[in-house]
Amino acid sequence: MSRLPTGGQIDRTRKISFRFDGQYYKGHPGDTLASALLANGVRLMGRSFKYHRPRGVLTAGSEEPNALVELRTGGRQEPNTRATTVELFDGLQAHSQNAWPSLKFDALAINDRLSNFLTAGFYYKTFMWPAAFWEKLYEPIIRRAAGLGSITTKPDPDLYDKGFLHCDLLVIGAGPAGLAAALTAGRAGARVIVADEDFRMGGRLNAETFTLGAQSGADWTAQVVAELASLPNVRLLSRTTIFGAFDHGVYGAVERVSDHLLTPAPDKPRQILWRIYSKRALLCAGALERPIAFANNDRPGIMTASALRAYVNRWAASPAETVAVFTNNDDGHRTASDLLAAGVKVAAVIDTREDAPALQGAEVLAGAQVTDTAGRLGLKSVTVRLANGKSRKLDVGALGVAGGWNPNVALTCHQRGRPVWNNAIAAFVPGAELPQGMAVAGAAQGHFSTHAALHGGADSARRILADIGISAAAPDLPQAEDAPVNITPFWHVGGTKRAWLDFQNDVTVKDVKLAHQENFRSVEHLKRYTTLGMATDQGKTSNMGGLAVMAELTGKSIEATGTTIFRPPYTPVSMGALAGRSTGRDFKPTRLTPSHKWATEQGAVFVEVGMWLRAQWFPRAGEKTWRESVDREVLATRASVGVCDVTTLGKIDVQGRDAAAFLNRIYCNGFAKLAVGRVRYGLMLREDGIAMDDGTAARLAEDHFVVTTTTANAVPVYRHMEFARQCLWPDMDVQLISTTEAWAQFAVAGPNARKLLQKIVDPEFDISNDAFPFMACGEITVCGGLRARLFRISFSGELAYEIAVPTRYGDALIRRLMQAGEEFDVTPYGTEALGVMRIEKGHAAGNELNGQTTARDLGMGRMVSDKKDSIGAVLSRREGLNQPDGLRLVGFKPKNPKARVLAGAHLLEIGADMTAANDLGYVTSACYSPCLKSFIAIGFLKAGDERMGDVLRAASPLTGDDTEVEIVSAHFIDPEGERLRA
Amino acid sequence: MRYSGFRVIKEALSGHKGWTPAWRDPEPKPQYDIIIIGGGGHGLATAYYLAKEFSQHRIAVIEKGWIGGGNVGRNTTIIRSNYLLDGNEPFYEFSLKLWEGLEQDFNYNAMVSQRGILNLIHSDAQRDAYIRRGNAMLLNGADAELLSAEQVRREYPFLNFDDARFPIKGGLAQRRGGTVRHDAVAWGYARGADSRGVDIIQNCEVTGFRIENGQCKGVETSRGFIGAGKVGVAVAGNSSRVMAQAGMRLPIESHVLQAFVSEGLKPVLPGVITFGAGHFYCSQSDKGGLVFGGDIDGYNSYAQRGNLPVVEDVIEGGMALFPGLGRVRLLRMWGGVMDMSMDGSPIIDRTHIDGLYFNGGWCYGGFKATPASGWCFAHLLATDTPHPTAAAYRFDRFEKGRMIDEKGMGAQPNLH
Amino acid sequence: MHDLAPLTALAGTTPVQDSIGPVTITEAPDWALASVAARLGQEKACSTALASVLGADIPGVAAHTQGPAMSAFWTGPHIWIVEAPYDSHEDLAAMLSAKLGECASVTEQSDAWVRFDVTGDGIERLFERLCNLDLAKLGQGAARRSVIEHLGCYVIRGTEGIHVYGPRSSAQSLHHALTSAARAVF
Amino acid sequence: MIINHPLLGPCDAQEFTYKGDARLIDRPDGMADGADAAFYNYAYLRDNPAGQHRELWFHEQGDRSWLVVTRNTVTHEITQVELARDVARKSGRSA
Repeated sequence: MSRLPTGGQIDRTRKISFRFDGQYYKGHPGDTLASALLANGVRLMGRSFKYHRPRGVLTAGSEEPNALVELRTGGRQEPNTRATTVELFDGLQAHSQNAWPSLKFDALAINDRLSNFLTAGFYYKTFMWPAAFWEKLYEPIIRRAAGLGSITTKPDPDLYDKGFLHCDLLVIGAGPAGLAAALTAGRAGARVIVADEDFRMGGRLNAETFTLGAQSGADWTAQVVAELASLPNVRLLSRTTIFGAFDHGVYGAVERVSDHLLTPAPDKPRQILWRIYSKRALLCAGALERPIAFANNDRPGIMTASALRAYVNRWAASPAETVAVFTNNDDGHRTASDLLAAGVKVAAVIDTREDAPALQGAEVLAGAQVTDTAGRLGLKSVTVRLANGKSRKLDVGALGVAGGWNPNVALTCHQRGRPVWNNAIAAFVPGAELPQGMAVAGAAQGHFSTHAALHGGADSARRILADIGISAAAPDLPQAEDAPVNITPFWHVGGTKRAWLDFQNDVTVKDVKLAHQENFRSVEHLKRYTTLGMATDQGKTSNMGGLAVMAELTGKSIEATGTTIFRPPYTPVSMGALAGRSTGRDFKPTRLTPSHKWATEQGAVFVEVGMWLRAQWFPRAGEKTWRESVDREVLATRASVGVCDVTTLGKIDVQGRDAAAFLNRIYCNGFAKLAVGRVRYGLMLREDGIAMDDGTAARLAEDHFVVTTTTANAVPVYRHMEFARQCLWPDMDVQLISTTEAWAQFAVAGPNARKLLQKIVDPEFDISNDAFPFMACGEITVCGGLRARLFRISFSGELAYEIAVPTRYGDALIRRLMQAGEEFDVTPYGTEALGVMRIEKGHAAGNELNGQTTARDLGMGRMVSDKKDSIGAVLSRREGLNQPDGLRLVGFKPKNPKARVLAGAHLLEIGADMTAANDLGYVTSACYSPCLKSFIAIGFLKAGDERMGDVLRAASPLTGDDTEVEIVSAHFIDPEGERLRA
Repeated sequence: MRYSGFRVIKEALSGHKGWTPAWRDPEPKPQYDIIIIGGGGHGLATAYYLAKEFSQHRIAVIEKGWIGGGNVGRNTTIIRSNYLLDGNEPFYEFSLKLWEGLEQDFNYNAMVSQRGILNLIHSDAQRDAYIRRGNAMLLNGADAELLSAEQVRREYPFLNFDDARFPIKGGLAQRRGGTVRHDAVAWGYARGADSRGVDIIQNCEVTGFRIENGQCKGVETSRGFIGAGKVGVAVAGNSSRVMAQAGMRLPIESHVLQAFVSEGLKPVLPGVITFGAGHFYCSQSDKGGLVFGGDIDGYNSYAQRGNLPVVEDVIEGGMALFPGLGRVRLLRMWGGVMDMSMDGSPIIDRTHIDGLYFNGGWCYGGFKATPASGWCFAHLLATDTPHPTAAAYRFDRFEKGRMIDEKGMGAQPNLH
Repeated sequence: MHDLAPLTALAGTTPVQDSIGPVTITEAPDWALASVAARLGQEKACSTALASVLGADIPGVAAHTQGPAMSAFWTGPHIWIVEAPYDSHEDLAAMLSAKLGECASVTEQSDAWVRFDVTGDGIERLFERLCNLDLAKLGQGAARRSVIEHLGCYVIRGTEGIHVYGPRSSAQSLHHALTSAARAVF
Repeated sequence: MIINHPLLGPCDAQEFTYKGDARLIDRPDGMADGADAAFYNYAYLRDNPAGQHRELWFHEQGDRSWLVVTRNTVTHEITQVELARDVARKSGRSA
């Protein structure tokens, strides 16, 4: 048992039971999975990516590259979870990953034996013959061996949430610097957010033994946090990682609300993504200790000295009875003395410096280096080369490695700022180009002493708050250690054995040498060729070592060698949090039509049309296929009368003295002379001359139009018109507003449409053919006084109207229409029947207005007026859009009426080869026409207008369709338009 | 040096002492026959094919930073030839065929993996459009396959079929599509070109063109003037900046496209999938990371980084399609500069300046095009005639109204 | 008077109300709405006329003002939405356009929107999960447009609580967003 | 990104829809001579600068104003935001 008898910030009064690889263990509240395992004498926690080497913890934080586990089970199984950050909870289950059959015996550890063949980039040089073997043989093997943890493909059962926070000052990291800054700003009344990734604020103070004034670090922290919590203007976010610095002071944060629980409380999220809008931000993210590379430096039990110290000080867990420390700086000695104080035996401090200071209670081997280690599943001993060249073996179960500290500069570089080298601490510190509004303090700035952190935090807070007009007083800060940094950079011990730089990806010093030898010398080439720094720690524990080795090889300075780019997220973020609530059926909002409730009662089948749900057809008892229902709806409508909810079409209210002149520029055809009480079909072009959208404009008054758009283009068309209004013709008197949702609109179509409407339109309104002819419109009342709008327009080709009432009455109106229409066997029809009838009539819709077709292609070339300047007119005249053999909209009728013609089929001459060279056009829309008792289609054919009566193939090799079709007019039904004028 | 399994074993047994540089770092010569500006995938491929297929000599590739540092080093690695329009499909199919023989051709394992690409269908109109596209692919000699929802479910059982806002109604598959180890493409072409005598000059920034009476004589660089008979520009992400030095304004805007990779996972995704009702496409790398992306941020940018709204939009799409992703972690996100042309299709053409040639405007489709782009640009540079499959990629198509607009979005680059 | 029965935006005959923790979310169908946009060059005239109709100052940028019978909020440059009780003002648009005459374009908006009234302690904590508005700065009488779960909504700080206007056709999605966020918070 | 709206103050760029180069305000006269060339230039050619860029954003989820935003395309720093309607008038556009 390696739990120390006393100390640590754990609640010894309570025991927590958890499982790792099926084995039961006990820990305490305050433990992490890693500390609890170490306390239970477990050092082996994982396997490396490539060589499947046995691994234990390297760190005590979120930068952990080795101790990755699969946490939880079922839909909640979470791969690659760092044991060092998992807060222990009762019933926790974790499994080791990337090992088979077991963590202790992993078959793929064979890779370790073959390592000499599996050096950096070896795979680029082989596996090329025979070509077909790559997908079939080599790659499957590689893929199975690669990867880390696995996910279940079950849906994640937990909820995620999103939110938005605003502050004057965002403090990133709640160590001494962050807490001093928060205290300064909080007392000044600034709106402060303090975010820390740990579940206990305090940062390194939790892992150190030195005092602040008379208090322990933990006590001082508790006192400050308590004061901050009492301030209404301060928000404390623990378990919260600021993962990215985005433009203009926006930060991304993830709060792990429920990850320390077995399952989240009902309706409560697992995690929350916060988008934080800050005026200023102060980065107090501290620093990370880096390892030193030496032969077999990756064994379980070998970790950074600060991690070893943290496990002992914060968690009272020592990985072994006897340990040693390998260091190139004074901080390693602090680890040794802390361990001694905790009663852990320190075999020796191996210090690479000839002038290493002495240490009370432990032997210091000055000018010595660790040359090798032993212990396959856990460290047994280390071999040391002494200053005098002799070598000595130390039997230790753990080794703390102190290679110096790297300021945590990641967030300072998220907007492509580059860090600069600081010789005094032999590390990169934040550069001059910081994200807008960001400052840095404490260890993150390279100021490593607690004294410097406290004062740096407070002073920086005062300085940047002054920028935004908030004056803050300097807080009374406690006395704290102010030890100088004494380091003699030392990166790796020479030798022929493998010395690890990137632990997870198994990149060794040898690999960097090979990359250099093959001219992959730029840091980016080094990274990409060897995968150095591409592990889940994003190089936090590996990049510096790699750079240093490359610098040595090229003879350049480390600064000149440079770093790779730091990218968000700072630590990996779960996809669930980034998606928030927008999952499953809530992925996007749903828009319902006014008749939705009624249609549901009718048993309608619904279809997604953009965000809308529309009735697709209304099946009746006994109808076996959708075709039966749709054919019935079409025939009934054409025979008597049908009703369809067309509310989804965009409606834009256009008012103003210049409304007509405005529309005259928006539409390619003329609108200036449209009479009040009349409707006109309009075609809009994009400025590039391609058809954009079509619809109708109804003139309700001299200065008032109602414009309709297709369902899909309602938003873009409104945007387009606002652009024209505000940017192109700012002095036109035009006002625009969308009224799509305000009016429930129904198409009433069929020979009996007028008779039906006459039953509900109030008598004072004459809608006879003479008084209210085709393309008339007017404001009327129905059902005894309800205001309504009536448009005599037809998409179906029948005598038809569209009637609109305030949306809240839409449900009542459709019920009334059905009731009043009983005597005519009125039939509700859905989007399918609507589509069939518009194809029968040859009306263009979305499939024809596909953004690639011109007015001329659509057979409306003559509509483009050259008498006026309308949007798109000029560019529509370009030669490429006006070829004699250009595409034209035509109709297609199969020689065999029962033969299906498929939308998406291409047109070729009979007998022509199926090649692109023979491609004459394509079918855009097709359906079965119950009226013509034949399949029919429309589409675009080269010089189609000159090919009436010709017979071609409509071929769809994709689906195996190949139908002989006759080229006909697209207007299959009532080409003269007698019905709609009836 | 020729790479092979035997070579790897031999070197392993002799301490890897024999490996030589994959390419040299020569000093620039005063004069070349052909200079390619831009040591990205397209530039290196152009140089490689110029030397290998068009037996040109005295060729240099000039790169401002490190080779392969453009979009070939920063993309989602997908290859496919599932295009609709005649101007595009033959070119991308030519490219796919080159991918299929590439590794043997340049003796480098770029891990060309034809694991298939599947575009999901969520509406009838989308099916109609995909059928039209699939038929266009077949007519052009490519492969295409229309899948029913049930067939999709069999191949991707973990997608959201039962609780979806926009149900999956099928898919258009191209089995020959897939992914490639992107960096290796640059390195393979660089090594192949270098071994054929091409000078690859890194850390050499072009600062201007020397143009004398309508003729381009060479380039001014951070390492001095370098003369050339012909200069080919292939600088995706910098096209407007570089061509402005020749006094040209282009039908191009530069936008940022973000891409993402998750932590490594054991194999879960068999091929490449694209969501048809949101901005999300995804594949899984050989290392196990899910590599995915979505839509461009939508504003002009040279910053090579994006913002949160698009990150959230993309991952909302991912979760809507694949609800099991919730507990997977996003490891890294990055942004690349996309030279978005005004119709969404590229330009490979002469300029009005003799001896100055241009290759660009690849939007976010450049990676899959790398081999054919290199080949066709080499063809143009070597023969002064466009390669048949790239004949439509002309500058003047906008003036003449011969746009190649796959998406039908018109002259607004951020919509393509 | 006609005999057609209205439905609320949530397709009920009576408004839906949810009490979750300390907050209450109530569907509020009883409001008539009309947009008033000043005609070009008539901005002053329109403001004056509208003010007299309201019996209150016209709302400035991103503001809401309350008159004796009617209230209004700013939605854009020289554009406002006027609110009045539906029962007494079903013809609000017609009435306004009669009173404002040539100086304004008036459009009926009553049924373009669904309105939810959100009241109770801690609604700030609810709204920080819904939209990016800074609730601390959204004092009484503030009216801002924002995005709630992909939906463009007006968020108005009233005397008691917050009024949310969202697109009527998406009433159910908006209601779901409000209630599920409330359950997540409280 | 945050766009400092001239009327509403700082707004998240997510509320806006982007169109592109503010020169799109300067639409040529379709009835003038040489309109073809002018429109080709207007619709298709861009400076696409790496640096200061004047560009059009539509406050679609806000007050429906079109704005002209001056933004650095390398750093994303925004130095000026104007109502597009004012800019259009200043550049001589009327009815």
